[in-house]
Amino acid sequence: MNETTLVLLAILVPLIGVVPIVLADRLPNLREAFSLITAGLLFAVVFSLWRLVDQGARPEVVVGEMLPGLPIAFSVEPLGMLFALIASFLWIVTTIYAIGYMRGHHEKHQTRFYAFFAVAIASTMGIALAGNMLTLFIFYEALTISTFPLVTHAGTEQAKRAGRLYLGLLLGTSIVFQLLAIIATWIIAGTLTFADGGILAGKASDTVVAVLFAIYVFGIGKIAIMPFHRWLPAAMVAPTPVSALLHAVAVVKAGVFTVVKVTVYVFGVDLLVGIDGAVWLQWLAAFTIIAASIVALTKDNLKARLAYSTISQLSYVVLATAVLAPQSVMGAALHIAAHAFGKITLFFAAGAIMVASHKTEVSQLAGIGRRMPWTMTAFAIGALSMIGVPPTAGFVSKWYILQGALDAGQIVAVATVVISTLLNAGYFLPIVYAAFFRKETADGHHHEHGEAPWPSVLALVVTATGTVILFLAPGAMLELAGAVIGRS
Amino acid sequence: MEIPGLINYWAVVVLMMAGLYTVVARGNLVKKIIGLNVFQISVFVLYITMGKITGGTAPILAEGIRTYSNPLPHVLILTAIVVGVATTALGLALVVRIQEAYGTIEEDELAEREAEEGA
Amino acid sequence: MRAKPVLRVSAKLLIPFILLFALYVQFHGDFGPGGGFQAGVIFAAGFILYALIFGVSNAQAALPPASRRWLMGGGVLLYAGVGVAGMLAGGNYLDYSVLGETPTGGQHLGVFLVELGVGMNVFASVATIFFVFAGRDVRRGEGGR
Amino acid sequence: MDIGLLGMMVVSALAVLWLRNLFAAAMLSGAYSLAAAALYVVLDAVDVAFTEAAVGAGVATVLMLGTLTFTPHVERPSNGRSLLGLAVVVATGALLVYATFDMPEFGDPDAPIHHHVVQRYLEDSSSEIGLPNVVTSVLASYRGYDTLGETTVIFTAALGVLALLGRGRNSRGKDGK
Amino acid sequence: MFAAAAVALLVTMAMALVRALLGPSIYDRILAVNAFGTKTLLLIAVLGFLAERPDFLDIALVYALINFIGTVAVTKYSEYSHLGHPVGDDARGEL
Amino acid sequence: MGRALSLFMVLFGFWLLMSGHFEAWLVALGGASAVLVVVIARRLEAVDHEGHPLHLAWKGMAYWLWLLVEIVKSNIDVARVILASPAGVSPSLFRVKASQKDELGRVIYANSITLTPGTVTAGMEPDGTLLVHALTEGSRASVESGDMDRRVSRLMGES
Amino acid sequence: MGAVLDLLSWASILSGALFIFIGTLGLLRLPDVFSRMHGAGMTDTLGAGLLVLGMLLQTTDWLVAIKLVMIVAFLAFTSPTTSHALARAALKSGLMPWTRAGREVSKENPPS
Amino acid sequence: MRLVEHLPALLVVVPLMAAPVCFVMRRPVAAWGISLLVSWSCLAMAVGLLALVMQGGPISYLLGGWAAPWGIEYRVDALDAFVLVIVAAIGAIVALAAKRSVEHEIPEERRYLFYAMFLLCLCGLLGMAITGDAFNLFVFLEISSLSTYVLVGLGRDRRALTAAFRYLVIGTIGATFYVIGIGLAYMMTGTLNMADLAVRLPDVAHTTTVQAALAFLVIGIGIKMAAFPLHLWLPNAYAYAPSISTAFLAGTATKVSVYVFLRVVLGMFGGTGLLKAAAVPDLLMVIALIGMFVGSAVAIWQADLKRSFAYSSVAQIGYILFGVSLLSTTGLAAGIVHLFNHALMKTAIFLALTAVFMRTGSVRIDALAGIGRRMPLTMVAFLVAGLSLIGVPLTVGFVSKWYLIQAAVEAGVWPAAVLVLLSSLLAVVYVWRVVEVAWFHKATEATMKVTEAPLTVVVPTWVLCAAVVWFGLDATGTMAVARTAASFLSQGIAP
Ligand code: NA
Ligand code: NA
Repeated sequence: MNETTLVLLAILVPLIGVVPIVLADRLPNLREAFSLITAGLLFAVVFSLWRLVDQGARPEVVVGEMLPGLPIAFSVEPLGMLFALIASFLWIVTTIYAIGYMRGHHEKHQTRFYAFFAVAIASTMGIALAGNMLTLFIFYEALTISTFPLVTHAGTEQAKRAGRLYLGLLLGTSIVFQLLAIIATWIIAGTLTFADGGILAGKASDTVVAVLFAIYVFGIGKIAIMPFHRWLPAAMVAPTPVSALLHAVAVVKAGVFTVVKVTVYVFGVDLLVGIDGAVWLQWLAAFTIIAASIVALTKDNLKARLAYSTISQLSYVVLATAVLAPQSVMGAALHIAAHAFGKITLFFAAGAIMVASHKTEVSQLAGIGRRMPWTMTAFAIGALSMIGVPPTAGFVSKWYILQGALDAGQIVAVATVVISTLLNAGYFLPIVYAAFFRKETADGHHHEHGEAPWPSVLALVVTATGTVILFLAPGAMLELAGAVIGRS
Repeated sequence: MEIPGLINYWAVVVLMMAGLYTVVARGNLVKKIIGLNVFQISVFVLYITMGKITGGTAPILAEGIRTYSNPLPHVLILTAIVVGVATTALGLALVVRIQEAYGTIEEDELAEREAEEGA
Repeated sequence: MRAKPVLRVSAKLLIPFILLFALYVQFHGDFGPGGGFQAGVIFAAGFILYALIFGVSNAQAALPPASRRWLMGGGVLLYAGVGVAGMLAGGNYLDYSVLGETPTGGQHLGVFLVELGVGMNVFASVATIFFVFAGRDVRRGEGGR
Repeated sequence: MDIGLLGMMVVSALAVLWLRNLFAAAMLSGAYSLAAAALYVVLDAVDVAFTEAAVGAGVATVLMLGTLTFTPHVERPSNGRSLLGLAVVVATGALLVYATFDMPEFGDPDAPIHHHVVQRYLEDSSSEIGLPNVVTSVLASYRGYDTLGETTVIFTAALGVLALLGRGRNSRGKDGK
Repeated sequence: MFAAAAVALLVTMAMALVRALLGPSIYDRILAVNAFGTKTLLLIAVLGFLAERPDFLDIALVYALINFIGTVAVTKYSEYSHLGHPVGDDARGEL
Repeated sequence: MGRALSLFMVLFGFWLLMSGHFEAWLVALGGASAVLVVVIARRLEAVDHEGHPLHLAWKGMAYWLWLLVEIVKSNIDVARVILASPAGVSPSLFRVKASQKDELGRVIYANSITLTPGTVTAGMEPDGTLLVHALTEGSRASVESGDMDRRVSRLMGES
Repeated sequence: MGAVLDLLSWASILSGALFIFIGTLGLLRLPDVFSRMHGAGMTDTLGAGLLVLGMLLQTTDWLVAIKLVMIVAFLAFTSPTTSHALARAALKSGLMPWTRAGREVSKENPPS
Repeated sequence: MRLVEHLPALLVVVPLMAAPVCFVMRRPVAAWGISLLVSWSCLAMAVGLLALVMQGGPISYLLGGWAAPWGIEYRVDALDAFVLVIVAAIGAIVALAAKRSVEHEIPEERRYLFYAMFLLCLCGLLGMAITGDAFNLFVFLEISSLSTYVLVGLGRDRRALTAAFRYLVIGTIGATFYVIGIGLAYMMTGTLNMADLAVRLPDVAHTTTVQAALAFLVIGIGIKMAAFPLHLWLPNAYAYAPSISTAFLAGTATKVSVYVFLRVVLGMFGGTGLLKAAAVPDLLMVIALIGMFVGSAVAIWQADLKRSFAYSSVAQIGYILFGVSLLSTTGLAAGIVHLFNHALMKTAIFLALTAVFMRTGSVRIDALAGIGRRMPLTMVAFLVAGLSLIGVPLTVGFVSKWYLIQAAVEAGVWPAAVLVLLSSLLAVVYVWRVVEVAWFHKATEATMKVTEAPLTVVVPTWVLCAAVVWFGLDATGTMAVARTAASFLSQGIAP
């Protein structure tokens, strides 16, 4: 199969997968089998593509002209490849997890869930492989809309409100800021095609570039940077597999991915360095990291705490990007992967706890480690990765970020990483401690339970293992991330 | 400009303003139609006035006549008159239906009744 | 048909003259003021007078709806059809010059026909409008429909 | 002459607008139609006058009365409002007055309107169409397409009145359609 | 001379208009407008002579023939509050 | 049929008089128009002894002449009244019997009364009683004298 | 001959205008709608008649002459009909004629 | 006779002649058949004309064979042809859907009249879009207006009557203003031919008469196109008209009026330099921006969805006018392409609402509770069109927005660009509240038994949705036409 076909397949496979999923509406087993098969196929496609990219191929596909001079096009570069690999792999895991979770929870409208999940993955692939900013934007919006039914899956008043916030903030920022920035870029640069070293260099004044960069950043609501972060905690109302999708597989990752992509391939690191165009962003990211961590400390609801943790972790990526040092940009790319595996593990665990014990609050978790040892061990691994402790992937990415910040002499960034690490430890370690070392409290409504359904446990074991593997054997990941900054 | 010419245009202005004001300010629907009529007639006068040539006669060709007034505005206004009659007929048909449906043709009473039904 | 005598007699006397005058206006629009529209209105006025004095139902009986419909639609079709004829004869739409042996002959024919179309349509339209208004029952109350 | 007629036209129009008795207003509207017809004659627009005569005498009053059959014929006094309306009207009037500043003089044979398109109608229509009445030539031939549209307008109005007021074929009565 | 006649007609038209404005009864107005119509008709005829274009007589003729339709309609309306009687089979409403 | 033919002749004549164009085409149109109008008039039931009083043609002339004189006289009378003392009139409403048996005759009588200024027929009852409004005593007297009534009856061939 | 015709014509037009004027004056000055009708009637009959006669004498075009005659003829038909309809409608509406005595005359019992 | 040569005339004359045929036949089904046939042939002719014009440049057709400016000329350039295609396409689609909806909403004995009116309206709109004569435009404007009043007044709700009446009064004022404006321009130039006027007006542009003419024309056309604040007639008219009328009018009537604005105000007065001297563009921009916000904001608060989307139309006219107000080729192209795009999506929305009304008997928002699962085809179509209204990529709405913003940024009016984008967020609100009710609210007793609308309504809706996506995916064709039209227009505008 040639590379063009593979690129197109990466987007089409999940889309085509929707058809049998919907057709098998009345046959849950078949439907879920189709979901798994599609996920597996997609991973196979993306993996094959990676093999080609690994050999130095840089496939480019132009699908057609949408607006005069503005084609819908794909081009595969290392960062996108990394993102696509993570997302497609985690889809398999998430699907396995979802099968257990959705059945265990007796959720309604499961067909709709699997169908839109597949569309969301397709959109994610589009973002990862987009060859120009227009294409990226299209899939960015498609992701927002296809995840809306997932976020509002419960159909409750709360879900509706979350949906409003979700749509309002994500569509709002992208329509008002991102689109404006893209069109301005088009006018200034005359092209939107991603290019090494950016497309804006020498085309506009420093001020315009700085302002444009800011508009981009605020236009990418999916990074949940303050003050546009509220949608993420609100979306916790969705089923756990959806949270996994939002926090780990696709949505927020698409956000930070876009930031890195814009920074590297639209502006070019050198251009931004030259004008100190990202210093303010460091401050904003730093503020978000610290503030979100502090909020996380105050949350008793486990998923809410995880959500604020995500807000904080995403800003790591933004911060790392804003440092504009090669090492830290590489760190940013690595952190996308690391956080994906770590956070998905945490969410799987939280969901498993909910399915098995119906517990949602941190304060209810004392002693649960003995009833659900697999789950809580995985949780512990995920938490360590969030904090950045070996032997987890989080250590690797934080290492590169710190190194880059130190190289660049960015004291703010360094301090932020250090302080936030302490805060991370502050809100994760007590949970792990209580789960394993404290006695169950007699709050009256606990009941006998063991682990969650096996598919869920399997999934979180896989992702927890992944987190460790990425530490132990980071070769491929480092290679791709290194290629982003031109080091291979 | 001579006074006689001005007077025609003044009349146009007066008719136009009076007609328009009736349409805007009077609440009775029949009155509005009448106002609309007067408003349209002001335009007829405007056109016909501009077609007149001093010393000219009706544009029906005949021996021994040199100057004819401009026939084109006449043609246009013939059409406009027809349009005016058509509009009036339709407007009045609506008025009749409104009277039957609401029992009134006064604008404020209609508004009250519609407000009762909710926007 | 026993309307009040004075108006009845006057109407019977006048209506034929009104109608004929309308036709005169129809066919002499080329030479003097008047034409299809005016003729149609005057012709309809004759019927309106009749309806006012002898009642709408009698007037409608004399001028049944079907004939009005045909006159209305036929008038428009005649006018538009003359245009099409011009096309078929090799000219542009509504080019009358090609309708006759000489251009002016064609023009004469064309003008005659389109004025006739206007007259037919206007007569039937005005009469219809009047009949609809005058033939409506007053007793339809509020909220009627 | 035209001034007197215009004056009467304006006066009767104002009276029509002023009168609260719609029946009386319908009657007086006959007067301004008459004055208008005479004015058109004075201004050499005989075809227009003819039309105004036929419409004003034969149709307009009758139509208005036909409506008043169904509606109250006294207008309810409205609470004197609509300053906005007054402002709009005054602005419109002012605009039209402004328009008159640079208008050609009344009756001026050198006005642009008399020197472009119309010349062909007056000079060549007798050879091109062959009818004495130039209005008819323009109406039915040079601008015959307008007149087709005009016919369609009347047709549309009649259909509209039928659609809105006509009795159904199946409802009682012989007609209405 | 025609001009004088025209002016005289104009003056009498104005007088008739005054009566139409004053009323007081609806019938005064009908009468006045009808009289106004007759004068207009004559004025138009005179104008034809004034302009030496006899075409205008056709317009006067229209008025002579159909001006009274309006009056008939008005009287009918004032008597029956309806223009169409008899609509059905009843014999009411004839003039 | 005879009446229809006669009406046709009258209308055709009317056309020719008004038209002033004697090209075959227009004359033919005139003929066709007159036929059409006759057909319609018959549908309207207007072609009867009232609508087309052919039988009165000759006697009518004389009557018209007489009426013309009456009109002139009464005009002068009324003019005098208006100029002298408009407030000095003494209007009255009174009944008078029309002696004609045919309604057409009564209509002619009624209209004749109205045509002469100073008197207006304001009503006609089925038995032929006319309700007349007179401006002055004199105009009332002229009606009550019955002169006009007799002449109309003679015109109608009823006396 | 021409001069005589001219003179006659002018006289006719003048007197026609005069009658029209007087009739209209009556329309303005007479006390009620019934009496005003008589004034209006003057315009329609002798006023119009004389005026048209004057014009008739001025024209050499027989077409014009015929149309003038027709105008008068049609006026003579429509005018009494109009007046009659008007008077009847006014009476029916309950409007009572003004009388010298100042008393209201009932329609049911008019002085005879 | 070569048919192709006569396309301009036939396009208008065919519906004109079909209307009396419908009327004479008096058979509702036959009338519908004729309407369908005629509207589709009009579409074919319009597309043919567009193809001809794009290949060979502007076409001139002399009616009656009389040379312009003495006779009436049909002049078709890219802009005309584009608008003709829009009108004909919407007419064709709506005719397809009309049968069932008309059966549902119009009493049987009036149906044939409804179709005759529809054809007349189509004829009037096409005539307006094709004519090159300023006065002839008025005639066809009136044909379309009168038939529109009837199409509105036939609504079941008695408020349709008052809405139609109000529309009639305001519309007539607008048309009369137009006639005054044309009259004043004619007075100073002696011609009524638009091209001739464009040539002659610059010489007399300094006169107060011509300046007043411009003002009258702008106001008159502004009324007809429901530009804020002259839009007051529109919401009720759209809300209470029969559903199918609304679908047709929303896609065509105001569009053609905008076309008239372009043709008359820009086309005729562009060369006079008066536009900029009189600050017409600035004024227009302010009005457009306010209209966008007010229209969208009011739309949010409407319980009646037809009314809500009627206000949305006011806002959308604002978008179009915003593009126009920039007077640049990009701006004009954006406005012109949005004419097309908005016609597609708004008609789709109103057709979906037509389907809803057929099944629930109401288009109040609470009547749609839980309907998403009961009428999935209809409501998904609604959603697609709604997303386009928001301006989501892969829909035509995105294309419009893209070029509007591009034009604004090119012109350096950044704040305006931001305002345009912000106002489209309001669309998110008024579209999404419907989505929420349809999919999140529990079905009421009334909506419990509701089933999907008949295919004859659903399919046309989906055809439009397909177009919304198709021309959203590949806008090169529509943009090429819009640019051709825009550059032609902007060439004539004096600096
Ligand atoms: Na004519
Ligand atoms: Na008398």
